[in-house]
Amino acid sequence: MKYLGIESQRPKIGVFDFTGCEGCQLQLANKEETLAAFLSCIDVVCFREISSASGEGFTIALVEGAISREDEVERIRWIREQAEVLVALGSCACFGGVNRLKNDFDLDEANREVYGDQPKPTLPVRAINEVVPVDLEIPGCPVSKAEVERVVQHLIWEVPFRFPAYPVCLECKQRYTVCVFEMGELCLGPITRAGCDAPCPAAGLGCWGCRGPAQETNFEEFLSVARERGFSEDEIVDRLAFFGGFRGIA
Amino acid sequence: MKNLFQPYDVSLESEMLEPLDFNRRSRLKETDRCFKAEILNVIRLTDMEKLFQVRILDESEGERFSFLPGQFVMVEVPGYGEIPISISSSTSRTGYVELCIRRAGIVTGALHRAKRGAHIGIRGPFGTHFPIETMKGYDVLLIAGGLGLAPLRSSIFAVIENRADFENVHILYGTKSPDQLLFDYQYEEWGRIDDIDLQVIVEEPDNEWTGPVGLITKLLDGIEIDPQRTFAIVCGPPVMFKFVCSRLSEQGMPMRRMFISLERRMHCGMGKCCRCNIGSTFTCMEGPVFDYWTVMNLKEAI
Amino acid sequence: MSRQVTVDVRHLTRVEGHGNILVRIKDGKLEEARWDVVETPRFFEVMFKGKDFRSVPLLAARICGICSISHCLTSLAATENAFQLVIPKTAAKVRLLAKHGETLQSHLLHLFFLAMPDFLGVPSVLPLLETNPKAVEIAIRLKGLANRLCEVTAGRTTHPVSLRVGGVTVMPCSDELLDLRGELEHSLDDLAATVDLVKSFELPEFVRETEFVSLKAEDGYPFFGDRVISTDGVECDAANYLEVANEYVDANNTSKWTHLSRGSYVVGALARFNNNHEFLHPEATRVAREMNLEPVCHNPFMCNVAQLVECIHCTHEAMDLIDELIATQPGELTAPVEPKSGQGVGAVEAPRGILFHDYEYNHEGRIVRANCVVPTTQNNANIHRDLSSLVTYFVKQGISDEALELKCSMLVRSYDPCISCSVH
Amino acid sequence: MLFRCLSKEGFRDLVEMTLETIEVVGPKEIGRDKDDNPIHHYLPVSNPDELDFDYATTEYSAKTYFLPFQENLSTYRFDEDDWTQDIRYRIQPRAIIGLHACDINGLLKLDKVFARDFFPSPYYISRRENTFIVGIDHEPCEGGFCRSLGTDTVTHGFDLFLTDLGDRYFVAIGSDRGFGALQKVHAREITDEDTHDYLTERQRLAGLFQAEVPVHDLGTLLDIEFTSEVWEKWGRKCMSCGSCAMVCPTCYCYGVMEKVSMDFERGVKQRQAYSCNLVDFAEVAGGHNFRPDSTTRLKYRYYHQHRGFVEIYDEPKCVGCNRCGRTCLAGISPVEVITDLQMDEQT
Ligand SMILES: Cc1cc2nc3c(=O)[nH]c(=O)nc-3n(C[C@H](O)[C@H](O)[C@H](O)COP(=O)(O)OP(=O)(O)OC[C@H]3O[C@@H](n4cnc5c(N)ncnc54)[C@H](O)[C@@H]3O)c2cc1C
Ligand code: SF4
Ligand code: SF4
Ligand code: SF4
Repeated sequence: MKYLGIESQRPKIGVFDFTGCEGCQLQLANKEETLAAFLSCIDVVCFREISSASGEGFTIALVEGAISREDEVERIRWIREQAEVLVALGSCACFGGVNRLKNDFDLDEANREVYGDQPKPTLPVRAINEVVPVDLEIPGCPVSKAEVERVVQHLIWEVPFRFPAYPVCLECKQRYTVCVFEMGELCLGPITRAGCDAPCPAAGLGCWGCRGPAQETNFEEFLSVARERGFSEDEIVDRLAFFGGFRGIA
Repeated sequence: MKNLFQPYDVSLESEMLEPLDFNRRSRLKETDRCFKAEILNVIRLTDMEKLFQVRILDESEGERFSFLPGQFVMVEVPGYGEIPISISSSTSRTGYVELCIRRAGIVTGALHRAKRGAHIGIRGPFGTHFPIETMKGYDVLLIAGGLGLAPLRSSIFAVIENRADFENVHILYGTKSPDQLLFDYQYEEWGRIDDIDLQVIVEEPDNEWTGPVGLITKLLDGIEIDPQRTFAIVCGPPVMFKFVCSRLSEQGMPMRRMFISLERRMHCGMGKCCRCNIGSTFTCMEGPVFDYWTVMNLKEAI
Repeated sequence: MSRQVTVDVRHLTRVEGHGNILVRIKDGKLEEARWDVVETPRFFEVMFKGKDFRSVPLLAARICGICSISHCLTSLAATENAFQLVIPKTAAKVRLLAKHGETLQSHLLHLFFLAMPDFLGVPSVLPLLETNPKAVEIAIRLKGLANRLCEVTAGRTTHPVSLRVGGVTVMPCSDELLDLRGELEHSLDDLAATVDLVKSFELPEFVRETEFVSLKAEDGYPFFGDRVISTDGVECDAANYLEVANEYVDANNTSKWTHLSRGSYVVGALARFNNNHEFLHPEATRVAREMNLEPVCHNPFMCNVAQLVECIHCTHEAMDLIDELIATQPGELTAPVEPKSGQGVGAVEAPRGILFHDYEYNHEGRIVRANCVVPTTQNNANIHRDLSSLVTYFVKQGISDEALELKCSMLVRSYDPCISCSVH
Repeated sequence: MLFRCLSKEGFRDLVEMTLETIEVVGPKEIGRDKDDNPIHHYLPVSNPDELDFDYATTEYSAKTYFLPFQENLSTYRFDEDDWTQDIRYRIQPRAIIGLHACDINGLLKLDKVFARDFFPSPYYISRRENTFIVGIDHEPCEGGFCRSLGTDTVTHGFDLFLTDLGDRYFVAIGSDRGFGALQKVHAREITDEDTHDYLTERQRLAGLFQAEVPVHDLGTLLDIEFTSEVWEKWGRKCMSCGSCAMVCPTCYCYGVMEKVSMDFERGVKQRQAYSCNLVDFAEVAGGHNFRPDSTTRLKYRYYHQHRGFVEIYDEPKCVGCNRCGRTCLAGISPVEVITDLQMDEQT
């Protein structure tokens, strides 16, 4: 493609997975209406889940999942060395995701409970950026393919992309969702970064904060809003810890 | 019922309930349509700034396009975005306009990558201008700091090209370091014009720099000002114009004779998006050129 | 014959998760044929502890990104059983519709993206964009429709948002349902084309007798259920799932292994077909016959065909469900929820086979103990055992080394393993 | 202004006839909150029975039918290094039936910005001209302070305006379109009795107002109270979520974004509703933010409503519907903020 007199390149992309559900990778094959165009803009050299081609020389690495075993530490270091741009894909990669809940338990005991007398190697869960430097984080559980597309476009053509600075509430309003607080549900929307188009409140679920905090959060006020409406401390704390995005804030 | 609810087509502008005057009517279609323009030349000024010479492709539109010093256009790179940029060229120059653009983000980045011949869009001109006509017959101080030379340059041309209309003319320009000086190839020309005092100062000189060193206010020390007979245009970052203007007003210059150009975020240029509000004043409509008194009264301006 | 072969596949591609194949033949004798799951363990059963019943289905969904709807539904069933809840009829229908959406999405992903490249001799679906654009278009259309079905019924394709303890929160609007109905009807042509495509695949003629386990059909082809049956004659309540699965830990595997009447058993599309074929939609039965899929089929590669047959079944059943949903007044969508202490087991036929969740709650509605038995966990031992027979069978036929590696990989892929899920 | 009297059946006919030709939008109950209060939205209806005129207020104003949250300003087609711009602002006609006076007043304020100001917006005008508006009188809603702002009544900006007289509607006609529509359903001339009943009803409604906020002089007050503690108090609570601006009938701030299709064959320039309470509202390249904290941002929202707008258009940019107060989770309502400011001035 040529624009403004500049010829653009197809970047070589590698997709890798660590501890997680592989749901974010799956999103890459979703959004069928633009899938063909998406694939024609990039050169997928390495994507174990859908391809046996084991090309090397990727410049952009999309990495899904958290780090929770020694071999994963080595593998992510290797990827970091190869990649010019390392993109953390999804809440597990960005914050540790639900996997982080494991860190609340004693790992030996956990191992005993699941594997009895044949424990398996495991480490406390870490986000990618706790192991190697990350260039870009696309949060979400799962990531929104539309957002991934825009990030990829940004990487190829430097077209505008910014994560919304504002919280989920704005997107709720823009899709005419009745605030779930009105329905007696707890919601992390007022402090969570928008960009997902607020599917959870729209389904009456309330936001669980999978995208982590908005650019600026008024955490104090959020707490008092939640308390005023009768949500217990436990419930609020559980909710904040669910995806691991509010570490250091909550 | 059917004939009651015929779709009403604004672009046909026939049966408007309240007839619009001609001006507005013609604007109706123009406001969001940009003039397609070609980048004729790209001139590298510094590492961060480039000068773009841009020509509106449609000839008759190009001929009708006119502006006043200090006004800006919305420059659009389709697919990338639209940004406000002051016009840097002379108002008497027809055929093309010059835009001096610093690489600051997405759209400016795309412009900096763009090659000669690329097509971009421009809308405008928008905003208020420096009152060059009123300044005729007076002494003129043209002061710029850093990128402030971009919005000031058009006024410099207006003064130079009509030198006889003005009394004493001082052009003062300062930047951080010599490699940030814009339009350095033009100082020679401007300085040679009879009876124009051009002085350039930098804060951090390099080995080759032989000129004065310091803040721009230092240049003011060497200049005799008759406060009652002088107009000043000051362009630059807020700290700079604040210092310069308060210095000048201490010397007795009326605040309404000092003009500055403000910069805010803008998304429309037409007084709609509210992004450029200073307090509740629209920079794009009531500015970007303000006199110093107005600025002092704008809460939140400095 | 003194043939030396080593097949060593680290991190098998085009499957979900990380697994290795290792085959060693020394002096023409099979020394070892292993299927090892090396996925990082995640300890979901531990993470469930202390979680409030409202967050449990959300956590459960995160066990697997491909079958998140099944995990969510199983989790809901377990909780609802523990709380002794009966969900409203409409909610059950919406859930089943979501389930069909997922089955379609998952099976189609497997057939087109994971399995098809092997049969067309390419490393992935990507080159097919140029060489077989028709097939890719069909794949994209069908999968897109399946995803939309999930979105409309569960709020989202991956990690559903509108399924909740007691029922569902959103009734899909009838306009959307009608649209989907039309598109499903339309998609039958694409499915017919897919049948032709799959018919052209050369499925290896390999057979190894084993036991097939699935839920038992009560009033239709089973997706939810309370009873488990097997081709070896086992029949029991799903609540006694521990006696079915008999999980044990293998030293080389982070996934557990299972056995029932024999050393290993199989769950999934083929098992469902073998046990419940008479409940299939007539159109699906016709296609099964056309494709030579006969119960009880012991060729693991025929799982691909069974999946396609199920796609046809689900498409027809989804259309009927939509008709029912549109014809009846929605009424209540959720039953009032009252947390209770107690235990509950949920069993659902996930795309890859029976999925059990078993929770014990305290009176606050927080989990005290959780256990999940996942389809791929149940298949792993069988895959492992299949490998030995497969290698022996093909080596006897004098297969080349590369072809053997491919056959081994294809065998594993035909089970459509969901590995991270099996190492939850 | 012309008036007519329309029977309830006549009104039904009117709605039904309208439905035959164009989309009809009106107040509709979409559910109940946790305390079992009905929640209303302006939504398309398919028959007159779905219109629920017995509503206090809607969660969202009707603004979004004129300034949608997202709107394409222009589209681009890219072709071999060149592009073409395409602008469309034709829309299908629509009727909105059952707007309260405050919402129509809100539209009149938007008219000033988007239809009558120096750069009129063809997108807005197109929507406005293509919308048939039927207003209706109602009892004041709880917390609304429209009377203080003089927006509880409206004299133009609609096609028809109804006042319910029990068995019939007293109809004010605001346009030839409205007149034509009434002719089709045989509305009759008004009688003295109609007028009498109408005036009595108006008087009754006017007597029902409770919330009262002194807003005259607010402009000066705001200037004086520029550094007031009150801003700190409420600003600290603001969660910078922008909900208030989304539901407000008069807030219109926006951002413009461009997006390109995945194959870079098409682009679109989009207007997206924004709010001056959002953190990056006034952030410029290089990261400088002219309004870095929520206190400043909240303050300037009030400045725009009650001072800036007054300077330009001689009236405040607020109709007193209190939608912003109701939607704000932090409980920031204009009544309280303004009262606080007034108290602050007195002490
Ligand atoms: C009246 C006026 C005249 C200007 N004249 C010049 C000039 O002559 N030369 C020059 O180099 N720069 C000028 N600027 C600044 C220039 O507009 C910004 O540098 C430019 O908008 C940055 O855009 P970007 O897309 O590269 O940056 P990004 O940070 O990617 O900006 C994204 C968006 O934010 C908005 N934005 C960001 N920064 C600004 C800003 N400072 N002002 C307004 N909107 C902004 C724009 O809408 C832009 O599209 C002027 C600004 C104003 C208001
Ligand atoms: S539902 Fe949540 S995200 Fe939406 S408006 Fe309410 S608090 Fe904000
Ligand atoms: S609403 Fe919240 S939990 Fe749901 S997708 Fe958005 S950020 Fe994640
Ligand atoms: S009360 Fe609030 S929502 Fe209503 S018009 Fe005024 S500022 Fe807007």
